[in-house]
Amino acid sequence: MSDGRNIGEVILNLEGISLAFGGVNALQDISFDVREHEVRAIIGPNGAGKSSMLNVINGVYHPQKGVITFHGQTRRNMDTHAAAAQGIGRTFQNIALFKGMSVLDNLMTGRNLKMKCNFLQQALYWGPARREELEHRRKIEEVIDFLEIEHIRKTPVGRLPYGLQKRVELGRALAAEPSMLLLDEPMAGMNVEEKQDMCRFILDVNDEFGTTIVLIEHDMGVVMDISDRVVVLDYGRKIADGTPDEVKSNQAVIDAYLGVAH
Amino acid sequence: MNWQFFLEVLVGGLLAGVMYSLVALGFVLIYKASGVFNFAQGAMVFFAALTFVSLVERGFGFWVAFLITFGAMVVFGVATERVVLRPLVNQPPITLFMATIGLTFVLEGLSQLLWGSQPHGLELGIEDMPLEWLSQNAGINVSQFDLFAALVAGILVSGLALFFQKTRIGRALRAVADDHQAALAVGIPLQQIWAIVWTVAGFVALVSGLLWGARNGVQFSLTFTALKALPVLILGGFESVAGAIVGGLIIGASEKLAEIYIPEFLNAPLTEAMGVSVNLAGLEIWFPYALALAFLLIRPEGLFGEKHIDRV
Amino acid sequence: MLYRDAGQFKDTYAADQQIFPIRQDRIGITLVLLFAFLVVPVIGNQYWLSAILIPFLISALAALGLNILTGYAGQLSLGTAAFMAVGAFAAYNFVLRVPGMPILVSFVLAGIMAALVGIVFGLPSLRIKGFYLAVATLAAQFFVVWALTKFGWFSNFSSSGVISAQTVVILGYPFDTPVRKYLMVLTIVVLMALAAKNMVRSSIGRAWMAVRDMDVAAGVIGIRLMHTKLLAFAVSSFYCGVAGALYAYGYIGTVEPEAFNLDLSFRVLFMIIIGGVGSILGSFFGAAFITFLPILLNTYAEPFAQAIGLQLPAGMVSNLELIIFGALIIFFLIVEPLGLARMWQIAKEKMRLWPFPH
Amino acid sequence: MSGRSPDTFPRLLLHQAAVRADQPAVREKDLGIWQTWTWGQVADEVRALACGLAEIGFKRGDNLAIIGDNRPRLYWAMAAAQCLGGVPVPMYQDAVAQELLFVLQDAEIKFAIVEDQEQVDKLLEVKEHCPQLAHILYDEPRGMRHYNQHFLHGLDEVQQMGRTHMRNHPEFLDAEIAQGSPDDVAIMLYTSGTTGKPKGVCQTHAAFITAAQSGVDFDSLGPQDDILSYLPMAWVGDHLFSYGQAMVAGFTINCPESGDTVMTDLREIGPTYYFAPPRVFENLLTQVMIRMEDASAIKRGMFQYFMEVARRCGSEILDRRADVALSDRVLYALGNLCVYGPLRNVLGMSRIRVAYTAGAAIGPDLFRFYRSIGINLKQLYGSTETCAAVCLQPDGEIKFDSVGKPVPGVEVKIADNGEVLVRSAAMLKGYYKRPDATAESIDPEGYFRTGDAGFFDGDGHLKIIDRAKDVGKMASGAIYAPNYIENKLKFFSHIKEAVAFGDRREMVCAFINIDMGSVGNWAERRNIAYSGYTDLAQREEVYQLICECVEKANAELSHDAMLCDSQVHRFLILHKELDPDDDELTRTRKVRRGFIAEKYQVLIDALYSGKSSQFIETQVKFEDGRSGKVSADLRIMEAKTFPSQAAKKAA
Repeated sequence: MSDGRNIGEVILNLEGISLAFGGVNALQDISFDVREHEVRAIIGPNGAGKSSMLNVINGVYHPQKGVITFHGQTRRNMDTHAAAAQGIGRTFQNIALFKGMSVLDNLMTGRNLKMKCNFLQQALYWGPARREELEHRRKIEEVIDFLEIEHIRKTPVGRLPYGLQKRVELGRALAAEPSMLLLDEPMAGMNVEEKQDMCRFILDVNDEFGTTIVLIEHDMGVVMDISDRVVVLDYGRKIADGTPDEVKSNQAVIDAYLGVAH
Repeated sequence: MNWQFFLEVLVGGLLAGVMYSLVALGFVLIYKASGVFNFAQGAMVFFAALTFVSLVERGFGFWVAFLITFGAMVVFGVATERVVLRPLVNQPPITLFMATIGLTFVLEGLSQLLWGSQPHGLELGIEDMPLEWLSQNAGINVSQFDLFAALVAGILVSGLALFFQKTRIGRALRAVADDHQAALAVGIPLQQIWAIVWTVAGFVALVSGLLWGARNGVQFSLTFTALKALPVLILGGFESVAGAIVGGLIIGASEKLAEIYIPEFLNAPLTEAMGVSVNLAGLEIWFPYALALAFLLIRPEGLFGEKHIDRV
Repeated sequence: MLYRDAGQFKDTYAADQQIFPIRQDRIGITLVLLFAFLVVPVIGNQYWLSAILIPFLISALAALGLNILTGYAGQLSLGTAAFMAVGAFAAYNFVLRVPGMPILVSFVLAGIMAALVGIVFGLPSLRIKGFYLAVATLAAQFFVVWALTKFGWFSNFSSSGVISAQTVVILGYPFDTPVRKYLMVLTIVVLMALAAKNMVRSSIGRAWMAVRDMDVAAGVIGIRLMHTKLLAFAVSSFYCGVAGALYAYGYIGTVEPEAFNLDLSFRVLFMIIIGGVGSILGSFFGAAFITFLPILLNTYAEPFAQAIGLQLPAGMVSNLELIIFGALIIFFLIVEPLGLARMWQIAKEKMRLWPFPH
Repeated sequence: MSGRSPDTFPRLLLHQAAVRADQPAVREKDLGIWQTWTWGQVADEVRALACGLAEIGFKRGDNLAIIGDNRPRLYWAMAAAQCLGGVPVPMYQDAVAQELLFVLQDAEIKFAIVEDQEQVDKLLEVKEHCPQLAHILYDEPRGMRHYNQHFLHGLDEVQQMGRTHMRNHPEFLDAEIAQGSPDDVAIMLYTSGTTGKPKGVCQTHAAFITAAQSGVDFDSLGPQDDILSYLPMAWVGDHLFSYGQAMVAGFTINCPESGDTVMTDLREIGPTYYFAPPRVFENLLTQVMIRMEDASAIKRGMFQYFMEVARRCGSEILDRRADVALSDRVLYALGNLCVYGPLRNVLGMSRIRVAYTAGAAIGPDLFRFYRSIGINLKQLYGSTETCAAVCLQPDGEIKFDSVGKPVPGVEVKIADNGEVLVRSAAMLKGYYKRPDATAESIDPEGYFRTGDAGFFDGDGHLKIIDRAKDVGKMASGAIYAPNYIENKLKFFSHIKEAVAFGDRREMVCAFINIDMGSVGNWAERRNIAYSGYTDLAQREEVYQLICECVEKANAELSHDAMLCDSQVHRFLILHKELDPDDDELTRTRKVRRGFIAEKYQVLIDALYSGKSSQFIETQVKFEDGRSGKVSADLRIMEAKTFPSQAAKKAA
């Protein structure tokens, strides 16, 4: 899959991450890294701690142990705002769109970090604030064009079918022009056609913008197709890490996951 | 400092706290079973007390009036479930909360429309007099009435605890609090459970109404008992019966102590420091809130509340 | 039906993002404003101006403030009246104590004072949500009214605790008649409504709504939750504070702290529930509704009862009013949780699609 | 060039750019708003593109393939090719690679300008069979990052080269344009070819400008007009309206955002001038009716009442006839307020001054509907060979069953066999590399054989009944015009396509395709569950529904003395929708009767042998190129026929 793309240096390194909720261990001593421009998949059975992993990466959860190095900066915790400011985008397993807003406003919200005017300028809506709104609207339109959601631009997101909501959520993350994108089951609950579309979008994002992708996905076919390297988690532990082929032939993985009829 | 007076204030506060707990209990019951923060609890207290006292004044006997009022509370509970809760099922909790504010207004208007808005006295046969035995032996004045009210509240709480532990409906109610699906599995329709729990809360309101009414007179200000109970809830957590009781005691005691001692100790130095006359009297109106808030900032889920983790 | 929009295409983003993208709406709002500024002062009598329109506008401004906090940022508040009280007393004290203080500046400062108080009481919102927060705002309500009553300094040691607003003079021109007060209030309210609309259609407004709709996702996008929530408290309280100042200077004249009681907070809350949570226009609808309903009841309930041979007992109307308000709240929450503004929007949509149903 | 009126398209463009440099020429809904180019900007873009093309070797006489949706730059590419004396050859954008191949080879295409990656992929697929294809240019760079073939260029890049070229050779392009002659071929449009392979129709600048000018004069079109350009660029209709007439009259063409958003975009733009084939109007009407069925009873009642009023007097009022009762005028005004006006608004037709339909017969009810709600819909008659300009209906002289009077300057006569013959300045120069076909279609007197059968009525209006070659005879000797019958059937909203058989037979039988939208909705309202087209089509209830339609058509046919024998005796509903991808329809959705007859021979046999059902299995091609099989046991139903009413009247 990587022809034409240059997979670069390690940009995110996780070292010995452990996370517990009230005595329940969600993640235990997990280490792995993500290289620039690659598509990195995290797989594992339900409850393996995959979502928790993403939540640690962008600072929703704070691990009790371990260190995170992102773009050369080492820290114990990320904080969500800092993670976003450093270019980490994110979609959620259960769609987390802003239900009260239109598609356009959802995407514009995704660009909030890039908007610099203060609320007084915005209250006047004169000069800089207006210019800024129009400028960013243009950028957002490019995302809309990219994801082919022109026809629903002004629809409230709550009225959209599931598959489109997922696409809008991806758009919201893209609006911030992230350098790394965390996708939590982007294709869950989709039909074949929607999955194909979503796959194409993810690969296009990776390809056209050079965005590094970390994704959680249950559809093994998809994972094996599009990812460069795969981490396998089981009950909060890492049991394998490598290329799709290596992972596929790993006995621990077969026992824990692949062997189980799905 | 006069220790006997301090003890008097403390015990008085604790006993008043029991009365707060009683009102808070009404909130907790409904919150536990239906996730609704029932702002109308105070109005229910007022409605129950006013109905009862008006019936008694029209010549009904105590128990007859009690039963009729209870009947009215049942009707109210069932009607609320039908008209308000059922159409709003699956709405965000804050919507339901606002609906109960609406309910408060309806109930207040209705009570006064039916029975008029004059204050009434209510006599339960227990005098608000110091217990002689205690004043004579320990020199502490503790109101008989407060003791009686505390006793009633204690019996009610124990009764409810038994009800929750031992009866099928009680167990179902607890199940509902945890998980609506689970409750369905018990085989009791959710709507029925809500109606029951509102009825029980109505009963609690009736008892609180009688006790508060007998103490302060049956008048519109009874609705404010709900406002007194809110800090109790914050402190104790919305979901915990034990929290309501402990919270009530803490709020009751600290409120009374603050009411007496803060102005006493702070008025003079503050007046001196600021150069203008400072009088902190009447701070009991907000002091419990401040206390509860301060506590909340340390423990957002309350004394006995459960910690929630946002799953994303 | 008359709402025809074919051919109104947009060839710039500026045209697409204007407040009223449809030409008919632009004409409509222009007519309404012309009527309010030019016709009403001519045809309105003192009763209409002083007893109905001015309080309506002030309520609308307060509702606007609460709507920013509750409707847009999703933080329920029961302390609106307290912030209005801060505004009223702050404006009074600024004019009283700072020589040569221009009245409009004192309104702004009053708003800022209210905003500061708002920020203080908004601090708990960082840790607590929902009902807990609502209860916290109740604390603001009780504390502020208590403090204004207990500390004589705020009311310049007036024995009754009542303050009397000074005469409003702007650039040497006294605003002392109902018409002039009306025009002052109207101008301020219109400008502030415009500013509010501008905020909610900009990034700060979207940040508020994001926090309201899904705060975890908002954080992950890079929205600073603390900053956003506190700003909502500040801006909301600013609006309420100015509304309070106008209450004193444009409406009642003499004010006591008790005027800003919990009941007023509830009334403002009702305005936004009935008018429309999360809608600027809705704040006006709600204020109009809550202002006019009691007047209608008081005007017509008595004659109506007499006409059908009933003698209304004393207090009947006010109790009726309570019941109607309460029932309406429940009705709206069930039938149209987004209030009159949403109904208006649906009606407009229907007009655009007429004769089709959808 | 000054002094004489512009006589080639490049000169027309320069003229418009000089006269109205700052007025909008083209709009395209892109990135959420209507991006606008003025005539001045368009001329500049065209120059850059032309010079860029010259730079990569495009020369006088070369043919330039243009494939894609209606995009401004593709229109500009036409003008750019014409500037250099080349010939643009627009092709249908939904054609599969193999279909494109024929034209690419036939027209000896060296240069192609296409819309996007999808079209590039199609060309790459057949490129090895087109050795002469030297350069492919694409408008939309998305997805093209990894295409590194040297013969692929982005249009931006080419325009950039063109701008450099312009700086270095400022005189070059004007000289090229000056070399152009009105008698040069301006455009080559391939006919869809109901039979046989497509033929390239060569039209000169003079011919097309004449055709465009007469249309513009006829309806007084001017720079203030707006048109929505959404029909395939390869169709003569779009070329005349969106390119020819826009260049002549200087009005604005508006390109929709995408195929899905045409309706929304139509409403936003609200064109003043509109052109659509009947099926578009038909689909719109079907949608109107379906959407109205969901309305409340009061609204439906109101709608029906006022539509009745409109049917009674609407088109008469539109024609400014004096004989309309005052009461009807008042009712119509009321209806205009409550129904017609809003309806025009939601259809995006509020501002329409003139709308045309052509390309196939339009049902009288359909036609009447639009006219009666105040839309000045008219018919025109023409073909690719005649620049779509033979007959037009003048305002105020609208007849539902005629196509109007000959355009000034066009001579029309009827041959002995009933065929319509046309002679005018707006006529093809010839078929590309097909002197034989050219000779065959133009008679020695210079009349073009249209291939349509028709006649003039008493008022001098032309009435078309069918394709001349399709007109046959029944066994009884009566005239048999299958298209006429099929159109009658298709005028029912439930029937999407019909194929009639009856030539040299004793009775007429038909295949029917139901309209999924209309019948599906009908079924839903009756709680009839169905799994798809095949299932729904074979429902007893649906057969009953269609049978009623057929019988109504029969009743109407029985009134016409000439066509009374053409009543449909037996019919069946096909198990699959007829599809251009299966070669059953042409790209313009005309039925290929011969092909269908061959493919479904067993069904025809069953119809004529009196069977009540027949099993059939058919290969189908899906959209993604895979193929599969559809099979069904088809019912055959008898429809009631009626004795000749004309004969009765006579008796």
